[in-house]
Amino acid sequence: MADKGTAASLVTGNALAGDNYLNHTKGLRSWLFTLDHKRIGVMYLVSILASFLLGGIFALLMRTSLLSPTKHIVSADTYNQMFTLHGAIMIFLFIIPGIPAALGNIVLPLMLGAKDVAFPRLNLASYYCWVAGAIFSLLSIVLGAVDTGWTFYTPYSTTTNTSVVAMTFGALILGFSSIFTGLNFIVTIHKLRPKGMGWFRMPLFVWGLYGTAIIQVLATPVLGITLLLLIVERTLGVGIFDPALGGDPVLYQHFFWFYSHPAVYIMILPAMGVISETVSVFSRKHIFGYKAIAFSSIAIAAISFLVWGHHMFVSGQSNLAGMIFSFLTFLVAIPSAIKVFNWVATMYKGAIRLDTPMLYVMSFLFLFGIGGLTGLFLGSLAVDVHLHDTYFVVAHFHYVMFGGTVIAFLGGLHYWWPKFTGRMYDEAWGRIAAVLVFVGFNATFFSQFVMGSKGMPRRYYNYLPEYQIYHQISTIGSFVMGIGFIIIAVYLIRSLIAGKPAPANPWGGATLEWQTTSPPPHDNFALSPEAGDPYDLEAFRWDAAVGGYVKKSDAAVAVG
Amino acid sequence: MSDTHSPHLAHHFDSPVQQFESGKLGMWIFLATEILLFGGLFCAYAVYRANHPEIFVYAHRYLDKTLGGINTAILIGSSFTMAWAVRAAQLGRQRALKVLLALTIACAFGFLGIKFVEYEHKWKEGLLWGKRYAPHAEGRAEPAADPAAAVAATPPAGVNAEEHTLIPPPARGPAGLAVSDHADERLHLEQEAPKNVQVFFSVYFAMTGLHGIHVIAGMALLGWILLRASRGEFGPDYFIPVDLAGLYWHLVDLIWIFLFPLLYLIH
Amino acid sequence: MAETTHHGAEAATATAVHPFVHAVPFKVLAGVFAALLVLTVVTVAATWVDLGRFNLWIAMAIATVKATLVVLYFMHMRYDRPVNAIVFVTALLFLALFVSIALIDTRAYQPEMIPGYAPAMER
Amino acid sequence: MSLTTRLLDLLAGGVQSNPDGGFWMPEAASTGAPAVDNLFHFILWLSVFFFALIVGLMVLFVVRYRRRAGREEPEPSPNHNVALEVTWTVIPLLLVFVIFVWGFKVFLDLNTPPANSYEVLVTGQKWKWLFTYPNGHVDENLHVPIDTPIRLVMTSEDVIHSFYVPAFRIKRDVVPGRYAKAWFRATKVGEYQVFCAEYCGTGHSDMGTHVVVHEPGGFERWMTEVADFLNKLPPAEAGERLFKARGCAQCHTVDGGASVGPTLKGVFGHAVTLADGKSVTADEDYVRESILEPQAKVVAGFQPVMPTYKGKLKDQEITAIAEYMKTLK
Repeated sequence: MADKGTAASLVTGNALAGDNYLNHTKGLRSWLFTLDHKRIGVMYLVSILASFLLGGIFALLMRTSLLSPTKHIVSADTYNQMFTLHGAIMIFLFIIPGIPAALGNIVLPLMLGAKDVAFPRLNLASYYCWVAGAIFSLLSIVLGAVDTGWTFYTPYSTTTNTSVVAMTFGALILGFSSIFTGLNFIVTIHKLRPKGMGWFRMPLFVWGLYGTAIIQVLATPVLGITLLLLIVERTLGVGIFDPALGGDPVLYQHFFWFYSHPAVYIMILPAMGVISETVSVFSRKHIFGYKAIAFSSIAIAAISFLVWGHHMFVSGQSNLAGMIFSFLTFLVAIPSAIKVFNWVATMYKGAIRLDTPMLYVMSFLFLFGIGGLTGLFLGSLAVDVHLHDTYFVVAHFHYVMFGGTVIAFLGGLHYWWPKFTGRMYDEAWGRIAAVLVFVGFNATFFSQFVMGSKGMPRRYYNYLPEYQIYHQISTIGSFVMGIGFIIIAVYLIRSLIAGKPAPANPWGGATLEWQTTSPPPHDNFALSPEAGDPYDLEAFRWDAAVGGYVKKSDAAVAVG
Repeated sequence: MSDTHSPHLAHHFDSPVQQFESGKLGMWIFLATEILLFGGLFCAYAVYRANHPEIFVYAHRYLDKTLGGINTAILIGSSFTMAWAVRAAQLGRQRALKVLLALTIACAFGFLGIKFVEYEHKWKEGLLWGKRYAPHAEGRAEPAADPAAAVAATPPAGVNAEEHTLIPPPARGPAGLAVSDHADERLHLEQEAPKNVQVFFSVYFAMTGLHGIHVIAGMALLGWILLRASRGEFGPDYFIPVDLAGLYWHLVDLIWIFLFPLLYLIH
Repeated sequence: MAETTHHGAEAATATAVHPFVHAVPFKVLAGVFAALLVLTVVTVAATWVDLGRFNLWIAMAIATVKATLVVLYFMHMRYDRPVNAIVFVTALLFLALFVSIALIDTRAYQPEMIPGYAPAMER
Repeated sequence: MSLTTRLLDLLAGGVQSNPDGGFWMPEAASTGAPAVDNLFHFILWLSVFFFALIVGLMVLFVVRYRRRAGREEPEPSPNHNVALEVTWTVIPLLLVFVIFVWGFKVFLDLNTPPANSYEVLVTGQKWKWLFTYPNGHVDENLHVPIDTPIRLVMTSEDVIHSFYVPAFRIKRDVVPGRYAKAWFRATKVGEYQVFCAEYCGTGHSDMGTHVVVHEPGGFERWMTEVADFLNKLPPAEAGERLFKARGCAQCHTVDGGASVGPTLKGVFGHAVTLADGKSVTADEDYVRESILEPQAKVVAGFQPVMPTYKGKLKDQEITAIAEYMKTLK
């Protein structure tokens, strides 16, 4: 397994010219049937970004339609289908696989110094489950787009004449995809850690993925059975949730949220992991409170299973259940708060460089701060009664899911972009786009807090004129955000063609993925690396000749 | 690179032990997902039984305890032969392995056969799930109720017979008194069918149906293992597939161990 | 590797052919099989005696004993690495939480159920 | 007024003196609303404090510790600090506990109606609310007297709806198959918006109506007037009112436009083609039959989806609707 790289790659760590996972084998088949986690991750990345584009188009169409209280560009039924598809695509196709299956797949084995995940075939199966699930979900658009909202609440979902079965069957298969990824990651983390990496030497991104995987494995099957029951209810008339047959529609909500609340943490935990990595690297500081962050990931994963009822405070559940769920909801806020404090403390006395990933970190702290704090309103029983199912909730979860997860995803994408493409993106455009997305995002969703607390219910096609000004601000913001994303797409694609070749370690990260070439070879590492403290950034120094960071102890070798 | 390079060792593992343990851990995690998958049905069962015990007490008598008991014994037997098969594989006893795997699959066929008899019986009597629940008067296993009256009492679709109330009568299912007084609940049940008996059959078919699908999947899996065993692929060096298939098969048995008393042995 | 130690101590107690092979003795398997059959008869027999509200719990207790036997011996958990047992028990724990919290809630509003009430949903 | 309430008022931006709701909240018009608003503003200011703290520190650190010429490397500082970490765990824990207890207390008050409440039945159906008063009168708006506890017992005819009055800060899902309950005591005369807050299909956003809060005595006057409108108004006018109030207008237009059901313009007295190809004259008998047994003679080109009004409309009411139909030419 000799390094076939050229002399230049030996110095800078760039392997574009030599052998790397991108050119190791050639042809479409070598991609479609690949067992290489990096290639599967890249395929996931392309697929989920396509889904994000589709979901985003639906969002912009909706926002445009909402410019006026009663004059619309689409019919009421089309609007209802669009918000359903926006939700279902963004959640099931984009954000749940977003960080774990795309970025996680690329990075996790590299971070562990492993050659691959534990079950490469299962990994590929997971990807094709995603593809099959996506096909079924999108098929539902052709067959009569679903208009139930992404929550598929019964009895509406069992009585509407749209193609609920295609969409839920798609979501069911996507569930398998998610389970396979989670299962794979747990085993990989347990069994494939390298020499020197005890549990508390794992990068925090790995801890985040571990917590995520636990949720994926334990919660997703319940979604599976819920959707199966929904499907047989529609096709065969099994009336588990049908009040006309003695069933209970609120039981559906319990089932659904037993998955879908933890699913929120499937989305945010890996995002928190990305932030833990980047905030440390770009502050050039050891992460503050490593163990607190690691344990809080696991605490969040565990408690997240026990808070599902806070989606049902006004559904008629008992006061006792309301009390328990409200209490546990507040409890789950604490580990998130701890993480935020730790990230800010990490920046203290650092040497902060404001590259694009760091702008996303700042953006994340700002937006996730608002998202998390507004969760306090919704966790509080009395206030939630007023705010439930209003735009306040819409704004809250967009601040957490978009302001948190998507922003961290973008941060992670930029952070690891040089690693898995071997090229740098345009830094100036990167910063401009990050600022545009941040500004547009706040305009879009902060106005929704105000109209929500003023009583504007969500999923409304027509609305009262008094809310129009907030809707207009929101729509303008969404277009600003859209422009930001177009810029990102353009400069990232451009970097693939004309980007500057990236060094092995452009940011000075101490985790193992930076110790192999960019892009990494097929087997990841020429020699199995030995793990040290993943945040010992002082062990690396800038080397102008390399254009990146090198290990201080290796410096002599690299120069020589 | 590992010095003991077995042909079964995948390139990304360092040693057979690491590979074996990864496989086992992966399988256990998969079993955990299976538990949660069935968990939803157990939850539905618990909720409806807690709400309407009378339905379960009344309706379970349409299940055949004897057939259920025989099926339980068959599945336990198959679990035993499976565990024995794993032992045979570990010890490299090829003939025993093949015979035991074949026996396990035979047991699975037996289980499904009996299940089919039970299903067919219910199909004939109209004791089906939710919307398809339409019990016939003739050929009933137990003379516990007068189903003819129950059918007659079902209001014609779309017509609301009752006047001066916003709350119409049950749209479907046999009319009768919902039992609220637990003290003389059993007495009541001897005579009258409670409301919404179809809930029990919905739960019954959902649980046994999903379990049946798992049995079929298990048979396919074991068939494949038997095929590989007949090619002599397994031995003390390499028996992971037999072991993992066994774990799956035991879980299927495990779930049935709970389904049997929950569905057949209510009293 | 972090957790890949050979469990020599365990292997020594059984028919060890390979470092990680543990074949369960036939006597143990047969004994468990017999116990399971007996318990099946017991659980059926238990329905002949009416113990009121304990009926369900007795049936569940017997089923749990049977399940434990299957897991410990047929599924080798007794001889296995503890992490597998942790995975299994965690799944059961979360299932228990799921069912019990859902039950707390449903029991509370049970008296309000109006069976079959939803005329417009008649299909 | 105790010191704490004064303090809370201050924090709340003087919500009680500002019943318009201020920047965040809608108008407050029930006894429950100020309690919710106080808690809302408490959480709001708490959040503002912590947000300012986090973002302020972040900006401060970025400005002070950004990498620049002459400051390439970080200064040494500890990787963890147990005292600090315990502090920022315990303080938020205590604060959220306060929010939890407070929220639960107000929630119980919002959910526990006084014993002597006036009870109104609420029925949700796609896409309309109907309010049935103890004397049997059914109205499309919720009329209530001021300063009287009103208890709503709600049911749904089809899917889940949610009864939401922003000005009262109450919301309750109306689930088919069970009774949902809510209560309020209005404190201000006026008309307040009612929304459906649980997505229920095409007309979800149009499923609004109003709560009309009457001044003392006004509710009784209104009730005597409307309760007898069948006898007081001319039959055609009474029929129009029923047509709008009882859900007919959700599916039948009176201007010739298409909808879920056939338009009723110019129908009365004319021949109608049925789904089975036959023809029938739309006279009083046909109208009556179509209301009581809608599936008996379905007009060609329409789905048999109309629910029966048997037991819901009295003879006199059906006659009035027929009279109204005669006027639609």
